[in-house]
Amino acid sequence: MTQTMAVAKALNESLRKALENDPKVLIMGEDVGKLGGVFRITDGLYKDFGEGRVIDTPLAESGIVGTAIGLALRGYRPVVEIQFDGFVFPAYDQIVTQLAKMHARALGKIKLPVVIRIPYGGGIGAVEHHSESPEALFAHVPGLKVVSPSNSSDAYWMLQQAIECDDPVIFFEPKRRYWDKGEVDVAALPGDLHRAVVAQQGTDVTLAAYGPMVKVCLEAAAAAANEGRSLEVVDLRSLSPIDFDTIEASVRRTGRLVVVHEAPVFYGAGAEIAARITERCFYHLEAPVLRVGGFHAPYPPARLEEEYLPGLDRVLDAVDRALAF
Amino acid sequence: MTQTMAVAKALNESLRKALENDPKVLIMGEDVGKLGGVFRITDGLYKDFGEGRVIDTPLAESGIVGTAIGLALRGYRPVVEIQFDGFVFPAYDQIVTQLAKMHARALGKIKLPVVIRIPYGGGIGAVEHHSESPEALFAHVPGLKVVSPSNSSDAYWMLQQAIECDDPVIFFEPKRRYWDKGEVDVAALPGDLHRAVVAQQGTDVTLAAYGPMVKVCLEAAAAAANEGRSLEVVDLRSLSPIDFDTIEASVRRTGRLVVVHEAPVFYGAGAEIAARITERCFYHLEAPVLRVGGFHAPYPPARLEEEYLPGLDRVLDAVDRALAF
Amino acid sequence: MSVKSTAAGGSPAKSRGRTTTRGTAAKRRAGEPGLVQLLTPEGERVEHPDYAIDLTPEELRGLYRDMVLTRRFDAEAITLQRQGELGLWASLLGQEAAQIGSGRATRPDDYVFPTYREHGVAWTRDVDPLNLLGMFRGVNHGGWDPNENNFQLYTIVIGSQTLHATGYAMGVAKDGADAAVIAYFGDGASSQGDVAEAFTFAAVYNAPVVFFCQNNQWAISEPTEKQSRVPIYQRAAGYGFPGVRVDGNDVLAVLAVTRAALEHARSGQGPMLVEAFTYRMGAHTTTDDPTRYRSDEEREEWASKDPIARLRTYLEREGLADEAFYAEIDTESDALAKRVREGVRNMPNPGTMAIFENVYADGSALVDEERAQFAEYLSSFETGDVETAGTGH
Amino acid sequence: MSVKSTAAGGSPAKSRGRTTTRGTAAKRRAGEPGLVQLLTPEGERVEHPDYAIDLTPEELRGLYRDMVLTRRFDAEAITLQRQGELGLWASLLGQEAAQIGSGRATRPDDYVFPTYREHGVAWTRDVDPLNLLGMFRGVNHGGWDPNENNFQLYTIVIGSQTLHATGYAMGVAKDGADAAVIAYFGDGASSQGDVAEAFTFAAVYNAPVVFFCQNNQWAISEPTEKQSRVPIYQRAAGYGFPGVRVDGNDVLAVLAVTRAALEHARSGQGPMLVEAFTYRMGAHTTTDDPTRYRSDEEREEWASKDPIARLRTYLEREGLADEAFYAEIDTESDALAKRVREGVRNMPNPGTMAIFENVYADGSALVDEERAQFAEYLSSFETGDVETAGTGH
Ligand SMILES: Cc1ncc(C[n+]2csc(CCOP(=O)(O)OP(=O)(O)O)c2C)c(N)n1
Ligand SMILES: Cc1ncc(C[n+]2csc(CCOP(=O)(O)OP(=O)(O)O)c2C)c(N)n1
Ligand SMILES: [Mg+2]
Ligand SMILES: [Mg+2]
Repeated sequence: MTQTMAVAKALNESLRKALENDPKVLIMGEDVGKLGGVFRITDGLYKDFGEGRVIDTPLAESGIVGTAIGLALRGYRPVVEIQFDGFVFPAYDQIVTQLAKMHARALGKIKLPVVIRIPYGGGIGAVEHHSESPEALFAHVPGLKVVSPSNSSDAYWMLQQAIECDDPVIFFEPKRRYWDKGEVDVAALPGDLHRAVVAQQGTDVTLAAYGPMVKVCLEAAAAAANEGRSLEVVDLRSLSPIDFDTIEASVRRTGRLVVVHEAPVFYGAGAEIAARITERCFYHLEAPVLRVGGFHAPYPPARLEEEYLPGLDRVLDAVDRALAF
Repeated sequence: MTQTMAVAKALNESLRKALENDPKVLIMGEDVGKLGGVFRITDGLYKDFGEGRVIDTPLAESGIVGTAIGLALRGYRPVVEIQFDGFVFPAYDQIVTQLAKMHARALGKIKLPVVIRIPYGGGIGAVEHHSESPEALFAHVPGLKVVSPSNSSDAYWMLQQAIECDDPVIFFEPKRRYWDKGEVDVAALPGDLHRAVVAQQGTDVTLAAYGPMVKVCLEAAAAAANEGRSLEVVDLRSLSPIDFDTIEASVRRTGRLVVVHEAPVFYGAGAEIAARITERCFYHLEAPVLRVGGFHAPYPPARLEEEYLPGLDRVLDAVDRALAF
Repeated sequence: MSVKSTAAGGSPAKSRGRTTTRGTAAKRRAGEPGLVQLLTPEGERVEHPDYAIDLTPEELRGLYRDMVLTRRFDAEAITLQRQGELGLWASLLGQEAAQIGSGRATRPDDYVFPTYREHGVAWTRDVDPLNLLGMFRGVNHGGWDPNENNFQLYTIVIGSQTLHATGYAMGVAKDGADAAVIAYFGDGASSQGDVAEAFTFAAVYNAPVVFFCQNNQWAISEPTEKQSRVPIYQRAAGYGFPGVRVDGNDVLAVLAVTRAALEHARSGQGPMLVEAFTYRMGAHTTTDDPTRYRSDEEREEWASKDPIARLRTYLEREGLADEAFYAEIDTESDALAKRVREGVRNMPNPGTMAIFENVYADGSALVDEERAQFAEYLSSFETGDVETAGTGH
Repeated sequence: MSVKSTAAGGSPAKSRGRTTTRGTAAKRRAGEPGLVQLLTPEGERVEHPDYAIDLTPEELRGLYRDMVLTRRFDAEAITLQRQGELGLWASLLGQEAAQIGSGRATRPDDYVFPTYREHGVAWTRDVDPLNLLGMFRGVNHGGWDPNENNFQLYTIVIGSQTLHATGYAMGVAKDGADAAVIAYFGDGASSQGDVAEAFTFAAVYNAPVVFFCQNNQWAISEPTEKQSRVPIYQRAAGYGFPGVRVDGNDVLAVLAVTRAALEHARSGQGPMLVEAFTYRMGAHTTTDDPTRYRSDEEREEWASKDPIARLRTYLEREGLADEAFYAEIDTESDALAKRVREGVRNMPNPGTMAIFENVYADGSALVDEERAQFAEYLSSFETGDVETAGTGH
């Protein structure tokens, strides 16, 4: 049952399957209907499932999430698309004060199975607000689950699992990987949505990354291998909760950890991982956990993004520093 | 020139002085006028400066911050009050996508001297949304500065400095300390707004805290002293940027660090401090940086907040664990 | 004899009112264009061309009983707050007609999205009053099952529930259900972007939702002029659906108008906005001090429009209830107050570990880890250094 | 002149049904009430009872020139995008009259808050067209000084600039300045809560701001029916200020209406909403494919209402310009295109370290630290292991 497909196509097939499997699943967002979304993730779904299931909404993100909450209260399972990372903030209040908290407010008596899909990250040469990585701003919020696939198979399966989950899930899609192809076994039973996986085994240094940066880390591992260095790459997949056990197990083997993400380092996911892994592996770490990521500056204009985004060299530089410690 | 006043009064005097010193300073917010704010921080200012300077706004936080941006573009220096921590989120989009970025968008040609005052934290027995500590959600955002005073003197001076600053400053006020009295020298030249200070010297373990938790840490230090343990307390004062130099210097002396805040530990300020200090002090740390803070759960109902909030015992427990490592 | 609004024409209407006070009623309504009224402040029954109502004496007595019991419950809650049993209370004093009238207009299958002040509406939905007190006592954030009485949890973040209501109504329409949704909000809330977005979504999807604005003249210390320079009900037209202003202290008019609005929604005609013109007689909440921002005269003027007194005058004038009825309500009130008082006093505190409950429906390894660590921490006090325990964790 | 608003309250009976099927654009727009027009699509001059205009031939030619040059600039930008010189372009094709007419209505002291598509308005404010291209080329996020021409930076987050405009206008009023502010936004943007809040603030503070909505019928792939079921200009009445719909392809009408609206604001009468009914002739941006969601007929129908052709017909019919005039504009257009082309091609990339510039006005130790670390990292390539450099940092 293995098929080769791009990440975008895997997401599209995943949504299609969800719509087929459960009549309560709805797709909502700006331009998700006839247009199929600006990235075509919902391509063909409006045609096949109709405007009752695939809903073009007014241009109002708070309204989209707020009405999705209402639909969830009525028994639906809305899958919301936010057009770009930088446009989720008008919905932030509904997400943080309502979506995340309502289950607890009701002492568990109601459920909020809402998925919010957000294409995120840079590398596509876009204008302001179209290249950001705001995942930490959601992971810090109790009541939300935050995940990000890095490849087609995870795109396909993790989105299914997010939709099946009875909790709100913020689903970050690595937009510059939309066109990367990979194998998807549409019959394989998926693992836990929040489990990290070792994407590449190695012995000298562990690289932990998620979403778009996993590929960079795998490339870094390949480049390092040429220099005789063995890097282990952990694909975190989930940012809330984080599978610290898998990272810890890896770090206990390698003794060194570099966390890589596009989001600004300051108060980013790398900080949480560094803090917790240092606590768990204090006597196993040969060097402090190092972080490679975005700077404390607005995402730069497109002509600077190659310099801004963490790439092979910055990852390997951190590896060097970790090894030299 | 030293006077004894409560934190709330110090803030009130500070605003009064700012209104007197600079005709461009404006106060805006819900109920800040005739009522003087729900915490009376703006008490008397409407009467003395008029509705042209102290502005009761419609009940719309995005509108408050968005129009404050416009007023700043016109040359004013708005000081905005958000009524409670949990109500800042409708304004989050304006803060993150506009206020934080506009200076960079203009390549520095315009300035955004807007202060957003937010009473934050728990401990006052309030209902939902009135006890939260969302500071990490602002500190992660480049373009914003984030500070929090812990006592009357800092309340007085840091607010002045925030208003004089040409950048947007998110000013977190420790609401449960509003009624705590302290000395204010209204003639003393203030230090750097973003400098941390050693609030209590010690040798065995460093406690780093800010806002409402500084007092708890000072009490913990006093309690520990009775047991013959010498704790150093660093009052961070600024959360973006963070004065890592001061923390580092302390940790080089003590070899141990415990970071304390009310906000959830997961992705909180403690993570950033742990990561960076571990990197800076890898060979000086006798134990991993430990964190004491909120849980990954919505702020609980009032009857549970005493258990929820980090107190003396939880701080001392972490100190014990740091020393036992 | 016919008593008509001078502001509106229409067909002659039947009236149970009397001619003697006609001038007063007409004058009042002339001052407030478009204010729907069926019972004047003087307790006089008047007709409105668009909104008729015909209630049995029993129904009328029922509305009176609802209002009196709601007010008594509210008063008891204020007392309990003063006694330290509640941390806070948001009183509905003065808004009984707006809430009972609109709540009684709903059908069991309809769904209600309240703010934090709809104690009267909750009453009409058979929500146990004790449920409402949990969050004000600080033992939970609400905690009842909204689906039990189709009454959503209280929502504190101003305006946000109007979007939930709209989404819910979109679902009702999808299901083809014969039901409507009603979203409560305040005059202050009308300024929130969420409310405007709710109007937009409701109009675009023709959702069966009634937006019910209790304009109680104040948003804490801010008068309605700080939110709008025209009557709030007029906002609806700009979004393409009808708006109407009703005398919010007239339980009959509120009932009639809300019934019509819900029927409008249920019958596929889409949303409607009802502005109930009323007054918050008390403080915003028990922590508020209204003397700082409003005058005694204003309060007194509104006191003369009291919703309960008004209906009682009418009942008495028309001889629709006897002394036994009023006596029975007094007894009922006392019983209710007692039940509430005892219920609150016996309301258990949640256990410490409740902090970690219901964060997620499907669980989270992170919560599990923190729960386990905290449990271990707590148990350390039981075994060892108990001397520091109890001084706050 | 008088400024009228269209307010309607109403009862359920007056509710408006919702069209479930979309007819052609013509059918939908036929007989739109209240559309202000001074020049018909056929280039005929007509009068309007509320809006008069009397322009000299030179002024008329000036408007024509503005529109032609703006269109030429726009076309050149599209070409530059195709050639890879720009990363993206948002074309204003078809909206020239709405932008030139409204822009030319502003005075130097007025202040403009644009979206990302107001290239024509920028032209009327003497903003160097090259300034507009920086963000689309990806060398900056705007970067010009808004105070140089009282033309704020392009704003991408839909609707947010309407609040900045309102705040700015509040400041203008505070200063007692003889100026007004104009905020541009789209039909899609009308759904954003921020726009509603801007209406509320502007009304409550009586701020001198004109909300100028270019209803170009589409928000990317979504027709206006997905934003509102009534004409957008009607929204103003519900907030207590006048709204008017103008033929957005009629530069004379747009000029007249916007002038009146700005004067309304300047003279202390508060905000006003202008809805310019126009059409986005091209794609949403160069990455968009409008064939996926709209018909050729619709586009063709709007092509027949072209704002430039319309004015040219009028100029020709009235003999207000000679061949030399048109020839001169052609020359000017070519020169403009050449200047833009060369300017873009020579636009320098920012240096790497620009990443760290202008994050703060007063500096930040954090930025300093990261800048220093990155500089050190970069310099390591110069001194040592250069072989890995250049494969992306
Ligand atoms: C988003 C938000 N901002 C501020 C508050 C604080 N607050 C609570 S009630 C209130 C006034 C509400 O006024 P209104 O909508 O008229 O309702 P009323 O209290 O009069 O019933 C305010 C400002 C809040 N709860 N939510
Ligand atoms: C808050 C926000 N959400 C989504 C977007 C993505 N987006 C860019 S333009 C656009 C459509 C805007 O339509 P309209 O307001 O009619 O303006 P037009 O593009 O037609 O000029 C959308 C959805 C955005 N820029 N900002
Ligand atoms: Mg009110
Ligand atoms: Mg448009």
